[in-house]
Amino acid sequence: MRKELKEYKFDWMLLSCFSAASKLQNGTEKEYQQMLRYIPYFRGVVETVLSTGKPGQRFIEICAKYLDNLVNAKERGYHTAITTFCFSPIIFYAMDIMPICLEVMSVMLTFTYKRGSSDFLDFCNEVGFTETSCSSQRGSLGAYLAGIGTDIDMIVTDTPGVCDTNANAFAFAASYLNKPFFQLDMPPDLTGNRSDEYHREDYKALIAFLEEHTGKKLDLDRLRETLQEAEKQDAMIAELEELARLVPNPLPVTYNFFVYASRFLFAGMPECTRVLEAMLEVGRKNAAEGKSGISNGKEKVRSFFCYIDHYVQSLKFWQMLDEYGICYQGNILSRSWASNAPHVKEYGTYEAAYTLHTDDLDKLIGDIALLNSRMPMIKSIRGPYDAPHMWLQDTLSLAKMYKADFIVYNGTPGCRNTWGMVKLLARDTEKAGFPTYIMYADAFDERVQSWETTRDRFLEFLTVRRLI
Amino acid sequence: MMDAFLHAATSLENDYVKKWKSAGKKIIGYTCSYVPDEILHSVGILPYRIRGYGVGDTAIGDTYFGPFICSLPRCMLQLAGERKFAFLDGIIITPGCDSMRRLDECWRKANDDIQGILPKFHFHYGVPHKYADYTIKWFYDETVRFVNAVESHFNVRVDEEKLRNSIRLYNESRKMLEEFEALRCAEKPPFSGTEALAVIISGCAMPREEYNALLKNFLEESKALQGIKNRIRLMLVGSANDDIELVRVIEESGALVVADNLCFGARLYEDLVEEQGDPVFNLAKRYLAHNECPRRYGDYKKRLAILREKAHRARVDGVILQNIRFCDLHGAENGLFERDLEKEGIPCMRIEREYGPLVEKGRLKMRVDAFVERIRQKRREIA
Amino acid sequence: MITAGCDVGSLTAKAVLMEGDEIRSFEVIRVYASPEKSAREVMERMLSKVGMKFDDIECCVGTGYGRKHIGFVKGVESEIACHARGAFFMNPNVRTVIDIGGQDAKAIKVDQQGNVSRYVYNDKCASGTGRFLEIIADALEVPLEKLGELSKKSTEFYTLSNQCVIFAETEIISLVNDGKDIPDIVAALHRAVANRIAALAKSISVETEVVMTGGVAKNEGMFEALQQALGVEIKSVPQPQIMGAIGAALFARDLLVRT
Amino acid sequence: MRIVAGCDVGSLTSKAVIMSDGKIIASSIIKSKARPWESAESVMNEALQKAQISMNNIAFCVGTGYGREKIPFVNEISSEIACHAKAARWLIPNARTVIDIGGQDCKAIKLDEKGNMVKFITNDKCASGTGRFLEVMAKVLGVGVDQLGELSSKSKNPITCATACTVWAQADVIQHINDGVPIEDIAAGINTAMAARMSVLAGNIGVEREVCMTGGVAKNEGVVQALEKILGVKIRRIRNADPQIAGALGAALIAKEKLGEDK
Ligand SMILES: Nc1ncnc2c1ncn2[C@@H]1O[C@H](COP(=O)(O)OP(=O)(O)O)[C@@H](O)[C@H]1O
Ligand SMILES: Nc1ncnc2c1ncn2[C@@H]1O[C@H](COP(=O)(O)OP(=O)(O)O)[C@@H](O)[C@H]1O
Ligand code: SF4
Ligand code: SF4
Ligand code: SF4
Repeated sequence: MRKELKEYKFDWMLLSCFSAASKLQNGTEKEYQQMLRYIPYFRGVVETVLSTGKPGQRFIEICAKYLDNLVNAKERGYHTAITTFCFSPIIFYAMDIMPICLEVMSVMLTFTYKRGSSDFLDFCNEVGFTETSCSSQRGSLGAYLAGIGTDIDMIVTDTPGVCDTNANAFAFAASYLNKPFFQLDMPPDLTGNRSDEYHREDYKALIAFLEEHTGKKLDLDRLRETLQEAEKQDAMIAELEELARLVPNPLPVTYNFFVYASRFLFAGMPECTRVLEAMLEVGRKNAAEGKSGISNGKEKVRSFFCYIDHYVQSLKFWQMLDEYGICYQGNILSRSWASNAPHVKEYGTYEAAYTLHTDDLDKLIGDIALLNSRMPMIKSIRGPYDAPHMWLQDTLSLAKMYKADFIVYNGTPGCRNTWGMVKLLARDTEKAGFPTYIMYADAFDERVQSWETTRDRFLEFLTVRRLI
Repeated sequence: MMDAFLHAATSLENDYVKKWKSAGKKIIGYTCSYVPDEILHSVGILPYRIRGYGVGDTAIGDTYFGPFICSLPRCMLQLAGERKFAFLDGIIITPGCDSMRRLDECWRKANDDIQGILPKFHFHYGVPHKYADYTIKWFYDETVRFVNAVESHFNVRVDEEKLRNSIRLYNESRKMLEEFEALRCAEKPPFSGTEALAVIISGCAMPREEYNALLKNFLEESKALQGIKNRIRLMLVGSANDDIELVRVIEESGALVVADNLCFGARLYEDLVEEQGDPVFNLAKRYLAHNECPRRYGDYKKRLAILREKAHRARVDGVILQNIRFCDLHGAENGLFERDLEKEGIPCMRIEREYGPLVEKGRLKMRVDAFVERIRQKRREIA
Repeated sequence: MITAGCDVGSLTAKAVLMEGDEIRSFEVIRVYASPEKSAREVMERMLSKVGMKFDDIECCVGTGYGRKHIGFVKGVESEIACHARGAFFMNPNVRTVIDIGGQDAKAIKVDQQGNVSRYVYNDKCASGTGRFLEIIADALEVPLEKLGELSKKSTEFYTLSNQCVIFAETEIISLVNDGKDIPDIVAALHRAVANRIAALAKSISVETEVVMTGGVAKNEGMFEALQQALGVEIKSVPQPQIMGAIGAALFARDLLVRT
Repeated sequence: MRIVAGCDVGSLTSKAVIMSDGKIIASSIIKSKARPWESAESVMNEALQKAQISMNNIAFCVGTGYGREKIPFVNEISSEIACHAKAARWLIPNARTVIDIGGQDCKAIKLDEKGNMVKFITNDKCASGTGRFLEVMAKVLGVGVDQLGELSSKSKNPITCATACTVWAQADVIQHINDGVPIEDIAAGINTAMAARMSVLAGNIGVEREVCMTGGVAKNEGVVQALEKILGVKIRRIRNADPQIAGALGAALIAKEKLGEDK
């Protein structure tokens, strides 16, 4: 790895960028331009995000806040845990543990640096990790392996049974850094008594682990508070999802990202609520005026992503969607599985959802265990893709309900899990009438496929299939 | 005798399988060593480990799997598509790893295009990734579900007494294999690593009674042999391998593979099944506990200890850590093994390879040669 | 109505001149570093064959890798659409088009109206393209055009399985080193590429009739091998390499009619 | 003092080195021919001619490279890794890390203070980190491989090169050319991509000084400098011989040892 990278704490560098960006809106135009010059590459992202007004502003603020919490965690008496995006942070916040979500950190890296996370990606390989594993963890993990991030107390993941390459990254990190490790294991079936019980028992073991390594007992009242906030957020997300069903969709293309990133960072915390509030404000207003969320007001086609977004190159992917009037109807990872979510109601799939009973302390652990087992990816990628409540069913029902015109797959070459079945999925979705596009790009690493190629192939798909 | 083993190790529908079939008996294939053979044995079904051996190209495999998938399941699917597994009456897929678990869907969907390649009986065996009270319970329930599925599909009954007998038979086999292991790591092993692998693989491809008989003779004969000496002693670790040719190439460079920690290898037969108590529960416990492969996240230290112990017992001069491309589980763990074993002065060499026909013999050989040279140099240093 | 199609690919540039439904002239050349230059050159040579001038063309459409950089065209279309269009024009019964060009291979499904319904590109690995064949032909020191003929003389069956172009080159050289016969190696090479492309096509399921387009279709060895690998008959079309340019010329006709 | 020789038959190029009295008296590089024995004969003859001696004058000859088992005239063979390690010490006496980038593979070798091989690693599946990658790219750019280094030194704004695959990278490069990106920026991007891949291998074994680079790509300053930047260490330039012949040189040195004229 380049020497200069080792000279600063990498998360501190990210914090500097994001906190600079969060202060932009309050300055004069001149100050604004001045500031942007310090973050030349990041500029594209910042401008895209800030152009959405208050929601974007708040989003950048909470990113900065998150990074600030992370960088100063130790001083403020928090424990730290490396974890994954599909792990609900609620339990950590309720126990004064600062969750370090690797995938989100990797996204932030691709946003801020021209070379993105490539140096860290490569560093992982240098220390013996496989280059074929998923780039979403590997990006920021490299920095922690190199010892240039905040000190870590423990490593916790919930992807065993769902995604090897993800779980393996955490297991590797634990062995490499010699830190305590806990895995929540997911059985192949989502629903049914056996699975419910397994989820619950496993979650109890998690709590025991966290208590052991923090030396603190879980305070159920605090957990309840956090869950109450989460409940409120679920209701707001449900309203946003309801708005997205409208034609035209009143939400800008970036909102999906804001929703799930906020959840991954701050579920159950007021920070997340603030972003959701701001988005709802805009969404409701647009809806009342019958306005589309696309910048030029014209929604031409509606896309649904059956996997993840494309983060490299200053959010250019989203800018492109916006420019061509392609409305982004979200992806499989951005949906909430609370029982009040519109798609749960629409299709009556309550058994695959979770309900919070915050009035009953005895039920809290069971509820949060179930909530966690319904996190994105964890929920719909664990079993055979065509099993009930799994990938195919979710993709088709969401695409239908959100009136998508086509479906896009994007992931990382490291994603054995979805690459193992995406050809089959695409056959089925095509049969169901959705033109389906499989992208070969890496969501986090431009070196796999250049942005130019990604863009050209994507636009070619749209033209050839007569979507635009 | 070696011929019998070599034959079974280098063919899919071997003579034992043919004989079994022509007697009108059933065979069930499985992909991963978490499946308790004994249950099938007790109802007169031959358990058979599905392999990817002998594939030419992988056009069928590539049709369904995406491009970034381990070639082992792709080869298995290829063979299935070529009807090379037509003798199977059932298959069991476990979520061993992600590549392997997608064999379930890919095989089913390939069957839509190439009719009749999927046996009527197929079972998804949910194996947990950790060992705790509640995971054994899950695995036990899963095993009961499996017993029920076999019973109803094949119209048989899993009888407790018979199951106990099967467990005893397999334990006998395990004990013999322990002896075999001892011979293998002896100062002058009576057989090569290539032969050893053939012996081990045969166990997954023939009736246990015949296997035990062969093994017994083999052990006796081996004890009388001179033994091979003056070779660089290596241990082979990492991704699954059922190709004896790979070991042969390694041994051509003046090395002898005297130990392994492979899925098709020593890992298969370690640990006995308890013979007292509920046999199904005992099986669940043993099978979930014994298989130390990296899909058991967080148990790295345990596995390192196993390797270390084996390396000392077999007095190995070096360790080859190999993984199939896209096998992150073994690949990443190999990185850690290298770090930790080298620290203790055990030379290691990591390689990434493709499963399937050994086309990269030249490249592989070049590296093994260099590795052997490195070890020789070290020896000269010490001497 | 005189229209033209200009297909600037990764290795060759193709031009076709059509009058109504009739192909009046065509030309194929190797590309230069600049797509603009390749385009001009191929057009001029194609026109000079029939003694016509640029101005005689009422409308010209560009396609191929370099399409965005051709100055004189009135419109551009993707290669997928053009190959499908060209193949459908030549054979209206076509339902699957397999185009193997220099840089990539594609399988395209066409409906009864000639519209593209699904298509796929070759996977991330580049083996399975014309470039692959070229590199190997080079390593074997045989002319590209002779590959097909050579493979017919094969008597022994080998399997090549190395995915990577570059490493396959090494693998093939070591076969030569081992004294294996060139025709057998070439046949093995064709089978390897064909299998890869068959997997590609089958992943979107192959419907008959099947037509093969692109430069590689001129290699009979590949044509045969692909037929084998797909297990269905492939209908041949004359001049498969210019199919994209024909498609482009047809799109030019549409454009003219519309305006 | 008897004369020794080393012959390295690679799949793309073959090299021969003849030494006497600890000095290189002749060397030769040719493009490999279809049969390894032909390459060997031919490269050896060329070297012999330069030295104005005949095969009979050679007391011991060691063969290496992919074709090593098929060279008729050698007394012994050795792996390329051992040869490169040996040569590196001769070229740079304190070398502890050897980075060899040849036509179809690259290697990083770690040596102890006595020059023993402690650890090594070679690239595996993908060719995008090999000299062949650079050749393909140079061809696309319409320049010689030997110009890549100089070109990239002029670059102000190197491109990010998609490196997943040589052939795909080629497609990307063509696109950049078409888009009018200056070719020095492309060349710099290519060299940097190459260096980045190599640095991962080198990082794997842990880089220690002195670092020396062998193989044909060592002649590409662009890669060498990019690698220095990423690794953060100085790479010692080889001045006393052509780095490309290192394999054959190592073989000759081993031949000398075999004769017992060393140690
Ligand atoms: N006469 C020929 N015989 C055999 N193969 C040929 C012949 N001409 C071209 N090819 C093959 O066709 C490929 C070029 O195909 P083409 O469709 O022209 O590519 P592109 O459109 O990408 O430029 C070459 O790589 C080569 O493999
Ligand atoms: N004069 C040169 N300048 C820069 N690079 C060169 C030069 N000559 C050869 N190369 C590079 O060296 C590579 C060949 O290296 P070499 O060590 O001969 O390979 P091998 O031993 O595997 O045949 C070529 O692919 C090319 O990239
Ligand atoms: S290595 Fe593990 S997961 Fe893979 S087949 Fe063997 S037991 Fe199953
Ligand atoms: S070798 Fe690795 S990736 Fe392949 S099937 Fe086995 S565990 Fe899975
Ligand atoms: S293995 Fe070779 S052909 Fe395949 S992606 Fe890599 S460089 Fe390209």
